[in-house]
Amino acid sequence: MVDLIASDPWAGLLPVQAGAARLEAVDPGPLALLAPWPRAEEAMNAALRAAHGPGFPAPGRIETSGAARAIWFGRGQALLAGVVPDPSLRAHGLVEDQSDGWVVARLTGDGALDVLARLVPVDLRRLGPKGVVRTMLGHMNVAILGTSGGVEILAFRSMAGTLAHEIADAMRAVAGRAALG
Amino acid sequence: MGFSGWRILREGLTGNRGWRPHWRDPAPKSSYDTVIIGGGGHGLATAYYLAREHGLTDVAVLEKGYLGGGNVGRNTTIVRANYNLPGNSEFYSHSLKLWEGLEQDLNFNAMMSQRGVLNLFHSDGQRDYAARRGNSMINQGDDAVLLDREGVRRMVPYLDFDQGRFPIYGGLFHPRGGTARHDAVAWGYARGADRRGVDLIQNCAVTGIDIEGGRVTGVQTTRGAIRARRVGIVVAGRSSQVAAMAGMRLPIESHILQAFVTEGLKPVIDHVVTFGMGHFYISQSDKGGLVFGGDLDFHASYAARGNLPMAEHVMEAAMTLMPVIGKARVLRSWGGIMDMSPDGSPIIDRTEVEGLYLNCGWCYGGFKAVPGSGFSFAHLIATGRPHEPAARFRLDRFATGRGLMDEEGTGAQHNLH
Amino acid sequence: MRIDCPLCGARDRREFSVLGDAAMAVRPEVGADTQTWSDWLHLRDNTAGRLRELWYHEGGCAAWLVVERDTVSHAVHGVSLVGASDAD
Amino acid sequence: MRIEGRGRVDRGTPLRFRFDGREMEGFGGDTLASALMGAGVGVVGRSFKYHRPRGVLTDGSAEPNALVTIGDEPNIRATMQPLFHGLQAVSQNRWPSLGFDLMAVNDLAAPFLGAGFYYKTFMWPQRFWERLYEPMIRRAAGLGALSGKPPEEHYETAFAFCDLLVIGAGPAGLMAALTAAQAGAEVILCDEDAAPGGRLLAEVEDVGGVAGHLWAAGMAERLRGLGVRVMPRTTVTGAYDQGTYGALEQVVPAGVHPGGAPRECFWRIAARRAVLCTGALERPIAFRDNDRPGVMLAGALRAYVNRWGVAPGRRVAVFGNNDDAHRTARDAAAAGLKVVALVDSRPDAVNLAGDVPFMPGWQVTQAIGRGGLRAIRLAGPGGRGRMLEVDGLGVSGGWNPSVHLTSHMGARPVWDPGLAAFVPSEAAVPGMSVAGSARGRMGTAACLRDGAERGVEAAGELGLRASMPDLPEAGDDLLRLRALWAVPGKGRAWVDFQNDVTVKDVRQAASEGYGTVEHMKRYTTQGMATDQGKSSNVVALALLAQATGRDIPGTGTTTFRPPFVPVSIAAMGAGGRGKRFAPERRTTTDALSRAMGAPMIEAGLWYRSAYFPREGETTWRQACDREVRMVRQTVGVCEVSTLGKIAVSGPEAGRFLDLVYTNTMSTLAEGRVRYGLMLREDGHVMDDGTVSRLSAHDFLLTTTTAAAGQVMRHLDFVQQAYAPRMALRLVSVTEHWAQFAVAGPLARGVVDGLLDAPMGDLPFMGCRAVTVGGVGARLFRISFSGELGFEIAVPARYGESLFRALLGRAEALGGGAYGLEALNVLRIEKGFLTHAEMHGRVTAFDLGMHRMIAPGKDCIGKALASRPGLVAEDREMLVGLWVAGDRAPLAGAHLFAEGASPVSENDQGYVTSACWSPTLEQWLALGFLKNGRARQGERLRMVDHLRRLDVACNVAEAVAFDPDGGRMRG
Repeated sequence: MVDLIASDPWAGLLPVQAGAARLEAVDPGPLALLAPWPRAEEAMNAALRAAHGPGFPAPGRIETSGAARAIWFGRGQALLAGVVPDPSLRAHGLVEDQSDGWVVARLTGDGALDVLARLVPVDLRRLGPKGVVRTMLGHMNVAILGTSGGVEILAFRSMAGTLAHEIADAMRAVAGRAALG
Repeated sequence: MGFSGWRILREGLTGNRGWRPHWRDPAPKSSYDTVIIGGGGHGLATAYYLAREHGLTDVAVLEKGYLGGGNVGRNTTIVRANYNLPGNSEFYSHSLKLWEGLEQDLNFNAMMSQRGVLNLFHSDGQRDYAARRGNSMINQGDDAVLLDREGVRRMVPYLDFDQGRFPIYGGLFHPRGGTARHDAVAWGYARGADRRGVDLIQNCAVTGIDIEGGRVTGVQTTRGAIRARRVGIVVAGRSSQVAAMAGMRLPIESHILQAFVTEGLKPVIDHVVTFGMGHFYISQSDKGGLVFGGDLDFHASYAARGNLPMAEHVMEAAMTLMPVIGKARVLRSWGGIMDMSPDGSPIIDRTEVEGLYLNCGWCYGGFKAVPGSGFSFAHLIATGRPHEPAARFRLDRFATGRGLMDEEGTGAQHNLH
Repeated sequence: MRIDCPLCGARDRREFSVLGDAAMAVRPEVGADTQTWSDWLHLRDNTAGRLRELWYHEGGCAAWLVVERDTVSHAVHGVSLVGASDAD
Repeated sequence: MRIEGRGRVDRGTPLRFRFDGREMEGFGGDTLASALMGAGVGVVGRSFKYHRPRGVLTDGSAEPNALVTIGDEPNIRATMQPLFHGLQAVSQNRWPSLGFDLMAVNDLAAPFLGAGFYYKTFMWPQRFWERLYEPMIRRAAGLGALSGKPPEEHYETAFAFCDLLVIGAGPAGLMAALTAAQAGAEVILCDEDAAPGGRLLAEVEDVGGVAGHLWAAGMAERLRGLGVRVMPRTTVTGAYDQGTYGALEQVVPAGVHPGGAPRECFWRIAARRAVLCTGALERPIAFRDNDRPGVMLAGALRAYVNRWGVAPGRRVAVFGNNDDAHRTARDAAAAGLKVVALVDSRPDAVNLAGDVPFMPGWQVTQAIGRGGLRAIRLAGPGGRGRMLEVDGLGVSGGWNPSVHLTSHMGARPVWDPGLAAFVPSEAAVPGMSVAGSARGRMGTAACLRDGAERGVEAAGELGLRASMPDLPEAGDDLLRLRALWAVPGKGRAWVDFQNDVTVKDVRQAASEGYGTVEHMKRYTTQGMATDQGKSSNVVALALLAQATGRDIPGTGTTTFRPPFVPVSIAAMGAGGRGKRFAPERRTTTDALSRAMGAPMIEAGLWYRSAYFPREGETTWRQACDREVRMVRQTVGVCEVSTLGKIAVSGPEAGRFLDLVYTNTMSTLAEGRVRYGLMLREDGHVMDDGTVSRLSAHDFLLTTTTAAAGQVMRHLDFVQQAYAPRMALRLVSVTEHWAQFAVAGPLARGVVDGLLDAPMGDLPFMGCRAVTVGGVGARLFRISFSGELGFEIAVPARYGESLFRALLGRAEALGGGAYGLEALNVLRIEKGFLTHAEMHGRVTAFDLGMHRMIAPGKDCIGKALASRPGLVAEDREMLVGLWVAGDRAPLAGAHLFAEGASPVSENDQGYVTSACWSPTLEQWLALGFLKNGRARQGERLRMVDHLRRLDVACNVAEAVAFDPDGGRMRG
């Protein structure tokens, strides 16, 4: 039997430290997209609670219970992170494995918001630890999750290199400004 | 009054007191044989050719603002005949020929400058389509040269051949393409039409189109009713509103297209250069400003102003393609209202109302079309028959599906161009 | 320009793409004649004023929106989700 | 000239700098303009057309004359450039030197170079325009030159958000910010200057009992303490829809290397409310030779004296039509300058300047001194004349409120006859109010009050309760004035300094019929220079009104478009530098493929391997031919992850797919795959791909790489708009799965050996879930090569590992990796389509696929695909083309009947794809030919003018190899 070896999407690009900001890779565990069928929203919500704890999140919110995070991910969609989705969910909507579709990077430090202000057209200052926005970083579609002490940025796996590059660039510029005094 | 170097000399020596208005400012008469609604480039050219080619001088051009105040005064001044599809191909070919003799014809220097238009391509697929287009141009009797990467480098060495996101594979060069001084084109046609007896009436908005028994009989205006046997509508940016006065709905959406000019700089860009991986085109004016533009803002608009995302996108294209202009500063931006047709190609046609003619849908390509459009529209109005190079610009092509001209291949329906 | 997405809040123009007149949200009856289809796809009121349009929050939540917007002033007078009563 | 004991520059910090190579000294706090003035430099630039020597006119961003090159940056306004040690500035638009400019000969020819002269000449002989006249004009035109190199510094764009944006940190702006911030609003306060205070920086005037500039600095500190984001050196450049503003921040000055920091940042500020507090700009009065170096705006002269302690000379005069000019005379005298005269055109004016020679009812008629002002000529009541020796003259024709941003959204300002200026119209920009002298409230106290009131109002609109703060005590001078635009007399009087537009030019434009303001501007180029008419627009409009016998409001208004100050392309386009224009998408085997030597080519945003060269191969063709033969004879492996993959799931998924595909998908059996065609609503082909039914409720769609985004947007639309009640949802899974084609007669062995359990009898167009090394995977038996083919998909993290395993097995059987070039040849041999053929203008009919439009159901595009023009016999249809001989066919060539000349009227079609077929040992092509299906076997002429190809070819079926498909089914 062949032994498949997982490769690292960041391939040595992370971590990056510049000035007061730090960007590092995060392993989010399993990721699955949940999208209840029309009129099955309540049933999905109930099934999600029963199987994993968190309810189906309201727009912009993250519901957490134990290892499971249900992250609002767009119109009628949530990303279930941290647990493998229970088969019972499939009775109420689309459930698709996205574990390898998204990469996650964590940006922390005092300059983090300044760095993101160079790249993201959304005001992230009030993004609390239960908040998520779907937006763009440069020209990439991303999700940005509030965490304590920083944010987590989800982007397409194929764009991991560009993501790391764009953020690192902005980190260096913010650090450069700080150095001007 | 003829213009010439001698004339300038004489006036200069006598205190420049002999200059006279380039056109009269007549009050509208109560009746004309033909009324052209719209005193932009196309309308003025139509009037000029009605008089010059067909001897029709009982003509009024009605302009709600000032002459040449529409898109002919707010564009990136590019002139070219580099189309692929039948219909566009013969029309723009004809228009370019008219451009080439325009100044002498009009006795007005519109500064037509055939500095060449270079369309870059960035993949094998783009090269194949550029070749197909270039061959269409030569089939049509126009000129085209296919350049490889090194050929492009020799012509425009200042491009970023190494660091840009999309490598330059080569380019399709159209030597006879170029630029012209946009306002001067409108003024030259206005002066030429006026000198042949056409009444150019400014500050005269059309408020209604009179139709009796399926036949046009005149127009209502803010300066009174005007009877006319024939009426031509050529009002890019307001086509739907004017056509609605005749009970017509058009296959037109109005969109905003932005353009930009930098501060004056010593010569740096000699050609018109276009980027194949993003809508971006640039040239340098004789005054030294870099004149450039990009794609539509994409939302319908009648406000002659754009928004930042598209402006930034255009600047980003500049920075990836030719970062050497990074320290040039944008001085002014403006927006034109484009008549967008479903397939991206224009309409010059009769309407269901006898005597009422329609010229619209030039999308973002109207400037280079000015001479050809005026010539063909005048022919249609004067003879009642389509002019051969514009015979495919039919209004019914969307209903029949015949002769759609979707040059970009993005779809013969709205919002895809 | 900013559009107030019902799910995401006010967002910059750059996150959206646009499909034009909201007439496109309702297709003609199956079996309607070609002229009806052609008129639906091609002819537009092209209103200079308030227009209902289809926008897509492509760089955000992927919702299709009906935006009532003034094409002269660019003022936005209302935003709703396409097919809202059923999809969310 | 420096004035001892005056100015607020830091005399303890001398700074050495160079101008045109000459070393000079200035002080900390100087601008380049003030330092040059301090060093006694009068001529700092040349005008655009006549190359007249020019000095500094203003003290701000509206400067039309003092433009210099610093480092690699042309057209830097010396009035805005902070001085630093080692600064090197070079003058522009002169040759060979600033003092002696050969192009100044233009000035002598001025009678022949008036408004619009070039429209009337340079036409004969015709060819001379491009060969002689135009190149000459182009060389003479332009201001500074670009360096020819990309910027070395970093540039950036950024976003900011606030409740209230206050634009301008003068008295009004400071008070607006204070009021709103105290009420709890989040405030951003921008100012183009490095220091807050606006006009207070230029005045000797107390506010709240302290010097105005100190009061402003204290206020800025207080505001920071309240959480206000104070952004110095940041000019708001444009007002856009829904409270979006553009702003340019100069992070470091031109000529200073910023290290890791950006040189400039272009901000996009989203503000719920804004208050415009941009003050007012002074305007000149036109009189003969009013452009002489040493003639400057009176307010600017005052600023140079008060703020920087410099002056153009020791003997100065002031000429104005308003009270504010008197302040300049007063301050100049107080600074110890010899004020020769305060000339006020109003006969009834009262001297407010104290002990200076006062000349009410007089006018300056001429400035004398080509290289620097030496004297002025004056005319007074009763025809009296005088001449005064001066080396500096301050001129004030009044003040124009800086209404620029209020017209960015189309509103036009309104004429205020009392001010003889335009003031903003009400609600010009939604959400933005205007305070202070920007709306004609001219005195300091009035500005303080107005700013506070607008701040209270804005806070109220934000839902906050604000109250009026205590207003600091300040002077409140009224701006009394009587309009004076141009002093009558002979000679040329300048209106637009940089573009050399004179009073005569404006009048000539009017006499030639260019009487509307837009015509006049375009005909004379007034207002088109780098200052965009900031100092000239109102004067020109007034002169035009006089010339055409109309009043000013009846003549027109001045409008302004963004940007307020020029913005570098590098700043606004920072997001596109280098590779940042578009994200790069890398497949799971990207690094490995590069390591194997594969050249990578762009496919949309993706990179794909072109071919995998082996030793001894020197051309891409050798590698490609080998890879094609390998697939036909043994087995090849190719990553195909870039194709779009969309999961559609739900009880009604099949019904939904019936709507989006031409053919029926709801009848597809579980475990089976079907080819599908998607149309746009206009009846043309959007894309093709496969549909796999993984289970009763679960379908997986593939799209082409090129159309993946478009298809996803389309499906989202169809689902949300046309099928909101259907029980299904869809999501892109492109990124999750890495997918590989394994093709060739030996493909089964390669795949089977990797599966944890053998696939058994997976039929052609079958699919199933499998495991590889315990990892869940998907196996499809589909073929884009025409060979026995499989595609196997694993979660992306295992992509590279699976590729290695597949290659290992394939190579053991004589196979290996193949790239995009071979993939393309394989599919051309089979007549399979890519977007070379599905180029947006083709129909299913053109492709011979019209029978795939299922008759019994509706689908997107079906109705309009039946339009007569879309199914006409004379349409260009897909055909194969076989070329005899050794000339390669070329995609892009056109087709003609044999013997017909290759011109448009004879055009029969064109070639879309072409290749050498190593399988058939034959040049092959695909193309579209009029009525092509009926012309099998016909001999045609294939012509490519561009590349000098003219060969014969035969029309054939599109499928050249294995037409029955036995190999892929077998």
